[in-house]
Amino acid sequence: MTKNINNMQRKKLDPAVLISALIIAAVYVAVFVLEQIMPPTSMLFTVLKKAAVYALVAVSMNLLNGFTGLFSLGQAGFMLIGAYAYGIFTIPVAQRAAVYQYYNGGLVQFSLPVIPALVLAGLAAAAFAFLIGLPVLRLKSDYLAIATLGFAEIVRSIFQWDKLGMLTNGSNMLRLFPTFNDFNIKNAEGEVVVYLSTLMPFVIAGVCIALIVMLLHSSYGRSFMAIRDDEISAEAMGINLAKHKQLAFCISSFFAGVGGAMLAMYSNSVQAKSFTSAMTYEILLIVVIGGIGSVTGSCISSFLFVACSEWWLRFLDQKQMIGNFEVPLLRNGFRLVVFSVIIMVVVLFFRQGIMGTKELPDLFRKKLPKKTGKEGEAK
Amino acid sequence: MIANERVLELENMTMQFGGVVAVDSFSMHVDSGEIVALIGPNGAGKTTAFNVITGVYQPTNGNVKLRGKIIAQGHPTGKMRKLYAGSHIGEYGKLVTNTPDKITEMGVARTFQNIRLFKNMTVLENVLVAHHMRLKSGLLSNVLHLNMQEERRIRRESMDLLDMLGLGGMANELASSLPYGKQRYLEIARALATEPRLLLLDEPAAGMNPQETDELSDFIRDIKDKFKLTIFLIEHHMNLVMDISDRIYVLDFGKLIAEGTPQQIQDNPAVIAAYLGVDDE
Amino acid sequence: MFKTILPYLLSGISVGGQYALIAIGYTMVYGILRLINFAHGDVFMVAGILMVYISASGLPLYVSIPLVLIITAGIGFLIERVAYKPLRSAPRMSVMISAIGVSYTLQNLVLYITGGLNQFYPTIPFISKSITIFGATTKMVTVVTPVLTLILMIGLVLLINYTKIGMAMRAVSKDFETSSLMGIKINNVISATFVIGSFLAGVGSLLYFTNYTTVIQTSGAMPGLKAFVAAVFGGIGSIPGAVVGAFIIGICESVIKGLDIILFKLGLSKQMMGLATFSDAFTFALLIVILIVKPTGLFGEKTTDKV
Amino acid sequence: MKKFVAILLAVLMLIPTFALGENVVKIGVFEPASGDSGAGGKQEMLGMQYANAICPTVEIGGETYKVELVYADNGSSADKAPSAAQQLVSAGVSVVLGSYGSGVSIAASPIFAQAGIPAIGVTCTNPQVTAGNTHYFRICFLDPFQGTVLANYAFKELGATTAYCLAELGNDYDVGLVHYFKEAFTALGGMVIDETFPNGTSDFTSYLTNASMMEAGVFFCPVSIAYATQIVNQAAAMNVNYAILGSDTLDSNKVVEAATGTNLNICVSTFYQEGGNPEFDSGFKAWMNADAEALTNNGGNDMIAAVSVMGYDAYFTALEALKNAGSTDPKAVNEALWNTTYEGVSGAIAFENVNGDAIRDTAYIKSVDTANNAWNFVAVQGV
Repeated sequence: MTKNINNMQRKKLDPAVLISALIIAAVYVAVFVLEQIMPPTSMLFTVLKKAAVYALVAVSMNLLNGFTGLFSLGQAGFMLIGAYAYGIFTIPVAQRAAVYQYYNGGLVQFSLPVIPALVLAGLAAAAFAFLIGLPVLRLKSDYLAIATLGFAEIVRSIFQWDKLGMLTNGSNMLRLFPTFNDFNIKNAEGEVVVYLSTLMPFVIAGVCIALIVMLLHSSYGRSFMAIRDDEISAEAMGINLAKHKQLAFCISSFFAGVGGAMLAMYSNSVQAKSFTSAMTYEILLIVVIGGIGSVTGSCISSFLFVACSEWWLRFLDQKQMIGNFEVPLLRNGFRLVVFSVIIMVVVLFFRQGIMGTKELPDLFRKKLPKKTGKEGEAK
Repeated sequence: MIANERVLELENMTMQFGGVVAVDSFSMHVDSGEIVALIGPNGAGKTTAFNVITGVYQPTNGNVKLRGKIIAQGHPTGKMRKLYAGSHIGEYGKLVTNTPDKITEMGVARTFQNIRLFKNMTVLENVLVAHHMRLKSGLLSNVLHLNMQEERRIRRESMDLLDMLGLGGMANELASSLPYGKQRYLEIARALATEPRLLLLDEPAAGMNPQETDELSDFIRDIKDKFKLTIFLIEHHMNLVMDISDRIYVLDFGKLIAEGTPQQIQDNPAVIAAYLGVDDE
Repeated sequence: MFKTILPYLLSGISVGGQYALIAIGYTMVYGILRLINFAHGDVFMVAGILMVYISASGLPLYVSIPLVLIITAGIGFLIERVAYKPLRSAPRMSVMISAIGVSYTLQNLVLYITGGLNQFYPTIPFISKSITIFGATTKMVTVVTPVLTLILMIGLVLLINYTKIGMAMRAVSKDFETSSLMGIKINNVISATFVIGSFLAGVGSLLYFTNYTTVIQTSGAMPGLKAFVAAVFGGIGSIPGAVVGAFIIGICESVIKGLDIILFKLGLSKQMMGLATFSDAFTFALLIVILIVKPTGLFGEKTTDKV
Repeated sequence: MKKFVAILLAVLMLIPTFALGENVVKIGVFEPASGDSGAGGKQEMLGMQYANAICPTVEIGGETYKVELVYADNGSSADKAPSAAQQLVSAGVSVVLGSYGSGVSIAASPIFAQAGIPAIGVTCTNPQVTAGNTHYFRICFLDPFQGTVLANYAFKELGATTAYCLAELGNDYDVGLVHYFKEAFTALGGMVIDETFPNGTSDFTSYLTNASMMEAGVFFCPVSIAYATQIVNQAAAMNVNYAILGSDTLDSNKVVEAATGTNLNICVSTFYQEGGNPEFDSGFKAWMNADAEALTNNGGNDMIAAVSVMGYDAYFTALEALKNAGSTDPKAVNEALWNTTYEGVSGAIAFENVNGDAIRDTAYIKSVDTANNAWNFVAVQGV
């Protein structure tokens, strides 16, 4: 990745980057084409949509944990804020009475279009991140982790508080806001002409991830990595630690917020209850499996993770018969056991994950910069 | 450059950790264009002094002045206030403190005794990081890569610097893959890239053989002239110290025991005693 | 006033004592490995599940209780050997991720074994009885818990201060490398720490689940987190600190749940504010405050009791 | 080895052929098998499984179809619900039954709507499940009804003037029911204190103390079984002097077990009272007793949970709809459902024509017989 910048500088165009760009373009085309020809009820699209959302959230977590060396476990909290911000401001006015049935239609009586609402979701999460970052970012590694984890729990309680029901609908879910399906283009009869419900999450997540990659390749990205590698030394290079940590934290939270809003679109409803620390752990495991410090790795592992947990390994949860032979062990919950074992194996024996710190273009280069065996150490 | 400007000055600087007094009422100064060395046995408080100067520690008592301006001031608290009552400078409660990045911005750069490079970044990136604080473009233009001109400029400057230090061919290697001696040079390159006027070198010759040490002497003089630097260094290699220093301060158990020209120091009985007594080099 | 608050204090002390037994495990492990053992809360939960299954097999209590404690201690030992020991030289983040992985694995295993259904904890006759103190009726375990916790704490402090293994623990927590150079068998010390920590979590689970009678795979997560907060609150590495922290957190939590009512009863508020909603959140708010104001916790500076 | 592989392959290839030889209609079972509502979900599934066991085929358009139940575990959680629903959709089910718990049903509803598959809510009582859509039906009563029934019962029969309500934070079902209970109870002139507890709570003693402090006559806790048993257990230890009132979720043998041998007064509202249909009761018990796994899923004994009865009725309602539709096409089934009626074990089932809710005006109230580890029938209660 680092070599990539230098080469761009000197030779204008690096073939490896070109190949990578083509691969990414091909994925997008494939998604578009598949969506037009396959039945929309296929499990494939559910997986693709969720994976696109998780990819964005995982990359945003990687920005913090992998590239800036700040071990934060507050991701679910920021997703929750984003999801609520999106839900609160996009429910059509006509539907508000139904959603806020116990709160007289709620406080907000207008609704925003999808894209501005997504940006707002990010901004809301970033604003919370700014506030919480002021005190907690001074903490080191595991203390930061536990403080952000605690923060996520606090946020969850606050959003469910009955007294804020006019805004958050209390314990009840927000729903009836625009979802991915509303991206489909329909004709006058209401039939879908062009399916975009899978492509759009890809586009939104893609734009966000591209922005993160560009950030990482800028001077700010280098400063983040410097902080990760050696805080004291980075400070001696004139990098304002507080400011840059805060910046990374807010940017990461911004994208987590957008990701949360997209998760709301994916799941058709928002409920604070589901944004638990278990969700953060899941995302963290995605980052680890993909490789801490690799954007490509996070994307690939999101797809694998979601596909395995929602689709490919589902059969492990049900009794399977081969002829008259009942396969032993298979019953509800076995999938998760298999999953945990895979994760432990990765954590213990393949600490580099799928990609280590390599990125897509690195795969097409003959000579790679020698990397040390260590991943980004959280100090 | 104004002749004899007082670039750095410590006034009664004391640094205490709990009950341990690491540096005890140390006063010294470095004038512009000088090469000044700080020597003393291990544990004498030399690196602590560097850390106070660069803002890593807040001094317990005393002042740190940069070009006449106080950049750090110690305010003993509690019991210590009584202890330092006689030597305290300045008003209680008027805290002067600067984070290390601010001090770097003021033109003080340093290297570290135990090399602290950004291990997972390339040689070039290590130097580029040092340019970050002086960037004119903001976050947005950086993210959207609208500042290509500036980016190109700092890349060019960084490459020039690396070429000058003989690291140009390794620009795209990972910093951690460099041989030890080269890593020391890269640390200096990185420090130079912050555009300092005062350079603090913490044992630059540690781990070098006599030949490399000689080369380093020349190199230090070289960069001093080329970048119009003032240099303050900690070193154990007496040959190097005696060779390049204009003046020398000697610390022992946190206390200043001698100062003067290399010749004066070499003849000073207190220094000899300190070194003979505890020297382990 | 006293009558109003007493029932909340009683339940707070009881919960606090149970948190304390878990918190000791956190604080000991952190003292030595500088690792937040995220799986510790799940070890506690597994101890509960073991008790359910072992007593369902018909063994009498005087066999099943020791058996549960021994197996739990063994699980602690195994977790350390399998998931943490191979990562001894790895960055701290890797070890913490491994801990999260272990937690995930234990929860999923229990989910699989129990089918995701709540398991009902067997009744331990002596401590399940109802008793009345100052007019408040509660289970015997409420009274037994703090007493047992204090006895175990004192025992542990003696162990750490006056035995060879205790001395080794103190040495390792002070300086990992030097102690290994001094010939201390680091791995044995670490194993001993995990065994003791898990054993105490096992005892905690006996008391906790006697009070709150169902066990499910997520039962350990919240008590685990709260016990960790208690350990930080008391000053991580300090055993008495963890115990005091746990009692404070237990009592606070219990009082928060009744705060609306207490305020109302005492005439301090006219209206219900739904403050009980924040019984969990409060613990974490307390954590963030303590980390910012006094990161070393209440007893953090006293290094003599560190392990 | 080669032979073995060959046989295996042959067997594998035969399976689809068998399947092809038969007409199969798939009914989706959208229920929680894990999580807080796992126990309830499993009991509800038992009813469907029993129904499927005694009536495994259906006549549709003159042909006999084998009914296959397709399961998807929604994990009692709204964020797992959409993919579980999607799983049923991609399996090609004609109609969906479920779920136990309203939140998951609401979350999955758009997935079924998009695929054009009708769903029959079995015991999800929150109005939002069916409101404003034409594909979600339901065979049970609704929360406004249940809340009012319980409030009336608490005020008039139990003589309570102060009610303490406890709901799980973030649970649509609990919070919704408490809302309606509060509305009705205050309308009657009573006072209500309502509080919530966070997910995963196990210490309820403070809440129970709160109720005592406020001198409540009734402690209303329409929570999941897992919490309910703990509340009962701790209330018994504290020797509380108020009645504990629950909704259909508390109608579980686990609650009875927890209360047995204590002197608590526990009342719940529910859909069915054991003994209401002896023929069904004995058949169902015999079926459960013959299957160890079923017995485990029912919580270890053969006491009949009302949700199982509802599951049973839902299955037959679905079959009626399939017959009426004369096709396995989900859209046709959806159309047919509006006019489907069925004389179920829990009462007559018919749908009103706006939201597709069951037309029901009675609920059963029963209380725990703490001496005999059983339920006592108390009353049939209307609004």
